[in-house]
Amino acid sequence: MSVGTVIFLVVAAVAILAAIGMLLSENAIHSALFLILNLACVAFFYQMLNAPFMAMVQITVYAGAIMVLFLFVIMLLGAERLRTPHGRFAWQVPVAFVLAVVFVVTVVVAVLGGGLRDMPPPPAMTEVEAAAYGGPEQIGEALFTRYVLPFEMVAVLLLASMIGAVVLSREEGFSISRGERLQRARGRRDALSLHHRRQEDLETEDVAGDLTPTR
Amino acid sequence: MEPVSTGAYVIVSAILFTIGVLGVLIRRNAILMFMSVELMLNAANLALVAFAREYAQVEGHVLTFFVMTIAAAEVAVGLALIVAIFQSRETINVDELSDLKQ
Amino acid sequence: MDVPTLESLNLIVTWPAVGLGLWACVLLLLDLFVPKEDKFATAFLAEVAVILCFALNFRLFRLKPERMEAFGGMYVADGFTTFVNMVVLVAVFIGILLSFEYLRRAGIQRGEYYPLLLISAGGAMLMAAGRDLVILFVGLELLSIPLYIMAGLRHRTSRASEESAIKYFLLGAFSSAFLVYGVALIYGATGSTNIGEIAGAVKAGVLASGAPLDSLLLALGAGMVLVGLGFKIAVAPFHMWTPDVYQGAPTSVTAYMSVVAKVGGFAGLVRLFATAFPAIGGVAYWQTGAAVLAGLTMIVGNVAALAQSDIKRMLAYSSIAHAGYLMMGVAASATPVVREDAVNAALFYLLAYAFTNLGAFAVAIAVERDDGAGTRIDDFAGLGKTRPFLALAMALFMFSLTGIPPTAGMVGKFLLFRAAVQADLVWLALVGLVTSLFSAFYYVRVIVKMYLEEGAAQAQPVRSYLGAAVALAALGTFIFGLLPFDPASLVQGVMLLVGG
Amino acid sequence: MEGLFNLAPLVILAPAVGLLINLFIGGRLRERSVGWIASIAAGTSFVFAAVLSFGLARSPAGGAVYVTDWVKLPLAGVDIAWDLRVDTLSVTMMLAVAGVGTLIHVYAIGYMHGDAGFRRFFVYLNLFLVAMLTLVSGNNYLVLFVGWELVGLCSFLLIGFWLHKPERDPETGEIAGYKNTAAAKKAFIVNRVGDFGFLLAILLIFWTFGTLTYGPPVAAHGEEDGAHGGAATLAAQEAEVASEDGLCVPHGEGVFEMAEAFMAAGCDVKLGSSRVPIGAMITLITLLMILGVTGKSAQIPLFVWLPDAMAGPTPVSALIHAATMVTAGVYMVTRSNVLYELARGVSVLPFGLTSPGVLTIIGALTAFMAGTVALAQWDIKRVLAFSTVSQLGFMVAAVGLGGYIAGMFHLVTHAFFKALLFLSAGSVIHGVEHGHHHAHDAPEGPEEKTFGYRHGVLDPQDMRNMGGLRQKMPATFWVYLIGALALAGIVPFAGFWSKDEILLDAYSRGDATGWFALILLMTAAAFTAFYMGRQVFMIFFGAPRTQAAAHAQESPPIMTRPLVVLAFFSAVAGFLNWPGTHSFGHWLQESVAYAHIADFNLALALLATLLALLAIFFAALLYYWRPALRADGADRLGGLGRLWRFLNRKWYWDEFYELIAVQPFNGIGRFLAGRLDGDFLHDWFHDTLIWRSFDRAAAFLGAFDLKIIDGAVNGLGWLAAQAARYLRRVQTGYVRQYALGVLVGAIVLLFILVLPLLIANSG
Repeated sequence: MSVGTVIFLVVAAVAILAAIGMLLSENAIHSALFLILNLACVAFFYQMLNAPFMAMVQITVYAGAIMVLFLFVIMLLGAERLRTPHGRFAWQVPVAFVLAVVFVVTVVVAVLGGGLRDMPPPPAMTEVEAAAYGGPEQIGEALFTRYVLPFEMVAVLLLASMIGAVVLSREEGFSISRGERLQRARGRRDALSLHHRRQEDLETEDVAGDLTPTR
Repeated sequence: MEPVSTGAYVIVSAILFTIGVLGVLIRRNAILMFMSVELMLNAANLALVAFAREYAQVEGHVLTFFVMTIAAAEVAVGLALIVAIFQSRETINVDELSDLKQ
Repeated sequence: MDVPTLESLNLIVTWPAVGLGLWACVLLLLDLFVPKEDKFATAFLAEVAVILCFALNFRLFRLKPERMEAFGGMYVADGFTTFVNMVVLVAVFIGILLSFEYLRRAGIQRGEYYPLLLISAGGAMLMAAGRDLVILFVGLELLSIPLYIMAGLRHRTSRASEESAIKYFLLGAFSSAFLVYGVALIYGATGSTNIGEIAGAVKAGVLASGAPLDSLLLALGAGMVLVGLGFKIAVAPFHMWTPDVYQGAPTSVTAYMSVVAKVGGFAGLVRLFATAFPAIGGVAYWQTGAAVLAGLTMIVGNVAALAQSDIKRMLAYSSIAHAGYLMMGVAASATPVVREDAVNAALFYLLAYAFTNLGAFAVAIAVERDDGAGTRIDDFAGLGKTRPFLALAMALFMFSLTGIPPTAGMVGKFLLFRAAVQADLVWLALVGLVTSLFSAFYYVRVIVKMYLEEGAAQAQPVRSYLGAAVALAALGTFIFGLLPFDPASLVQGVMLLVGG
Repeated sequence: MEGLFNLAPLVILAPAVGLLINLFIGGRLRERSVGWIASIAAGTSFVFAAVLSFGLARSPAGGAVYVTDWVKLPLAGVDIAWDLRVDTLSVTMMLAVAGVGTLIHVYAIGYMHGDAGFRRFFVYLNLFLVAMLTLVSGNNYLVLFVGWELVGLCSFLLIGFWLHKPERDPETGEIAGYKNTAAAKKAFIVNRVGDFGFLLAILLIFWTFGTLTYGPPVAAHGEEDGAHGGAATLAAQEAEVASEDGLCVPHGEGVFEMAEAFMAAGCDVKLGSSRVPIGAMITLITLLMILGVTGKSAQIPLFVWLPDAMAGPTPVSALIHAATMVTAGVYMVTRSNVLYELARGVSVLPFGLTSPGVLTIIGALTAFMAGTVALAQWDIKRVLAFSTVSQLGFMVAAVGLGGYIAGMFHLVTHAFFKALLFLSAGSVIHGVEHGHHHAHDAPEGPEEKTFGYRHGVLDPQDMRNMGGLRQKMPATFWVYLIGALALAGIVPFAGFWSKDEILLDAYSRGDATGWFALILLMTAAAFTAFYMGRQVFMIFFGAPRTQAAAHAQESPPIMTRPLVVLAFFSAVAGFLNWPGTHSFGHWLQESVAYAHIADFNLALALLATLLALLAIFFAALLYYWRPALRADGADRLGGLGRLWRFLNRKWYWDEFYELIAVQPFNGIGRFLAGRLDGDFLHDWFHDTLIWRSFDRAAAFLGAFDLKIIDGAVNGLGWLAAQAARYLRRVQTGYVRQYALGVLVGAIVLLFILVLPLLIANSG
């Protein structure tokens, strides 16, 4: 077993354990931290895969920006309040586990059953190739030539999500007062509740009862 | 240092993806469900970069880049939604968000 | 690597989609100058952009282009693209018409609404035009994220709206993760994200690098992508979000997304499956999967719709059922000789569905009360008396959804069933026929309510915009069902799309 | 003269124009103008049809008139145009539809006078004419189907026309508007079942022949010419109609000529992955068509909607549910006579049956069953409704026996006299209602024994409330008498000639099916004479049994004049096909390839007439010479005891139904109620689908094997309830479970996609 393989196995183990930690951790903050660990491991993989630029982006964008946002929201809402009591379908957990095992087995079998099993590891690159491969120049060039259309689309998408974040958290712009809104919200909630509906039906039935002949 | 085969990376990514799926299925907390989705995307990225190396192309990297960006956009919208829900209901337990059903 | 010049970008053919997105950005700025109380100007400017894009697209459509490419082959403008663009633009036009009125009544006039609408429409159009998996994915997100936002637009006043938004969002993100993973696997199997190159690799059985094609990995990827796209077009068993989200979201948004999300998802599906994974002798391997999904969807949608008492939920299940009919077309397109007919049939069906469904939702908006109540089917009782024209239009839409002549829905169904039979999917066509017989029960129930039962359906005073939306939809439903025409020339073949 | 044929579109256009005028500006016109516009539109249509018939007299072969392209898929070889067929068959139907239609329009001006929905009514009527004329004039099955669906829609709208009627039904006490609504729904749903079969048949036709156009009839002059389009030429074509592996190759223009050629070649049709011999395929197609016929033409088992359809206004009953729409099935079979005659030679069904044989049996059974039920009804329109079902059975049996001329002939004469009877019945009802109001104005006299007063409303349709109307309404009496004699089959009125031809066809068929049909039809014919005699005596003879009858008044001339015209035709239409000349038969032979002319059989005619006269004699014995009713209101036939009750209670349908359907269903309902949320039971399933359809179905008349159709309708409701219950469990509203659904779907999908490849790779 080469050194590379050993390092790979160790990092993979850490990544998977971190993911499991995220999955099982009771505390939302711990989960987020586990996820950050996992993201770091993947960034390490990127480095091993000759993708230094992606590794850097992974750390800065994912771990640095996205996860910070997550942590921020968790703290804003109060981590301790995010603990959720064990809910109604306990049965879903074992079922989900079984299905997940089936799923991963299917995927792995398909991956192994195909050509990948026999494929030799990719050839090591020359010094020059390796230096250029996966660097910012190469990726930047691709982004601004071949991929200029999706690049622009993503720009618009970011704009849209920004608007969305604003729309969803801003109060102004409504043409009715807050009191009225609350009232409506309450009314709608009532309309949704089954109890209310059943009562409505009973009432309409009474009306119908008046129409039916008395024999 | 001899490179590790692509298949190995793909298997790791499949495992991470499945753990993400499992997270969506068993966590009740909306934020954690969402984080699990991030894990799934991350797993897909790993597979992409691994394949990119196999073909010695940067397409995989570019695709990864886009996935990350879009993940960021989703996070902005998703967290705003979660905060909005929390403000009105004092909970983000998805099991309690079930007014709408048959 | 060559730096692209303006000529090589060939921008003009992309304008219907790209222009819409850009105009959305400009509109966002212009909206700052529109007073909060009345967002008419914003809606109007959005409509103008839609009309301009439609005119441009129509011109491209009439030109019957020989697959014009733009952005270095990322964007293809062929018959398929221009037709899908047309459907989307029609849907957006009617969608804005009915939104304006609805938003005002519901007290959620937001200037941001219209740019978001345009952006998501642009996403749907790009999904049809994209010849790269990147475009497919980014287009899908461009389509979806504005929809998540719009579904939650009523979150301040309606618990249902916020609930539907978070459900849509979480499940949407979940399923698009499947899509991304599928894209990764396809890339891994073929060494390319370009649909043309993928198709080449699939046909030749070897990659550009000379390595053999890993067909297992490809099938796995295709399956995952099908999950992601199937979610968007609400195919069973990925459909379960649909009724909840449709019911909870503001009705104008429901109307819009029931059409455009479906069009976009379907366009992506066809672009990818019919082009990138062609059959190599015999029938493409994914036919069984698609056919099973189609059959299941038709059964689930139609049977569940029988049980609904809320018009929005009923239309949600109905839209699931229609996704099943569309999937039938997709499944049939796996048989090489039927491919064009099947895709044409499905495209025509989309057009018919767009008109009909938007119309039905427009009538639902007219009946809905300001506080969001009034969406039960019982609330339609007596509409035939109080609002004869609305009721007449609704009856037309219901007939079209059932597939009764002379409506566009009937022609569409005929074409789809025919394609399925041609593709030797007789059992699937039979399932479709039987389930559409079922569907008569719940569609006719609405008509019976409107015409044959006493009740004081209180349609809100219908403003001209909403009336125009209903009229336009009814006109489309009627014209494409009655007037003699040649669907093959209307939907000008996907032949142009062969080979990517 | 073929230039005249180009007028064909105008036949349809005329009522369409009337419809549009009334739709758009009718609101501003006076009531009478609206009525006349509609009537003139219908009349114009008739005039054009008449012109077409003159054209046909010169060039009897007829032809197709191209109107416009319709569904066209060049690559797939689909090219279905909107063509009209002008030949003797379609023009016969046009004349009957437009002719009777015009008279009924005029009549309705008087009948619907003052109704709030006057304009709506005439718009619907014109729409119906458009639809029915489309149905009969189409040159391919798709146009036929469009018309088929549209007439169904019109029927639905018109049955439920009086949906706001507040009066209560005297027997059940339910509000009439609800009943009308339920009847409309029932008609629509039952017809959907039939239409489904027909649609399948059309798809199969397209699949087999690659076209839906009828094409010219093959055997231009029937069997006796021995032509069959020339068996020799067909044999020569054999090589080109079948490919070397024995599969049929669509090659020609029309369905019928291809069917002949394929049968001659004996080739196979590919259906899915299996091969079906062409004979079996044609049998299958014709059987599916029969399903359509049973729905539209009200045959067992789908006839249940028609008696309830009488909830519509009387002119509608006359036009749609007696004279025209319900005969669409007979027309369709006659149009497809080539297919049926080909299927006659194929025996793939059990017991040596063929699909025309099945049709015959269905028709004969329906004729018999409905005839017996009509014996014991008191509602004037209900008697006629069952009579219509019975007569439709005659026609269906006739076409099943190969007697296309007889079937069409009976269709035409029946259109006249049944329209006449319905309209006259409307006039009687109108008169009695009038008398009722009149009697109320001067309330004197003792407490009278009436029927249907239970809820304070007189039932003007109950024949027990009538009697002695001969003096009060002389014009109505005379025309009614003519109609009744025609229906009863008394020489020389129209019904005699046409019914006799049907019996003759059954007689000359000579096989088991023929004998079976002959016996049942003969009996049914005797019953017909009896119940018509009973009706006439109960309504018009004897003394008035209520104040309403005593004060009844003759209807206005605008109503009686059309009746006189119809009475004239009911009297003389039989001479169209006078045994010596058979002009109607020769006329139809031009377009119906397998039509053959049967010779008059004096013995049979005498026997039938004798039976009819005997039946009328018995009717007179029971209802004229002795008081029609005993003091306690019991019918004279009540002496039959249990059998009478059996018939009156519609073959014990209610009880039977209670036993086999309602009780088990209630059990299921209780079970569901115990399990399900309240809102579900208050929801549509319980209230509308299950309860209402059961309730209404309980009121459904005279049927003995309704369980099939009601079983289907209610089974669907039950299925939906089960499905909803299951879905409710799945559709919980919990995001995580939806995600679980996605995962399950993904796994299944991956299995479907990956497993075959995996197996292939390892193998």
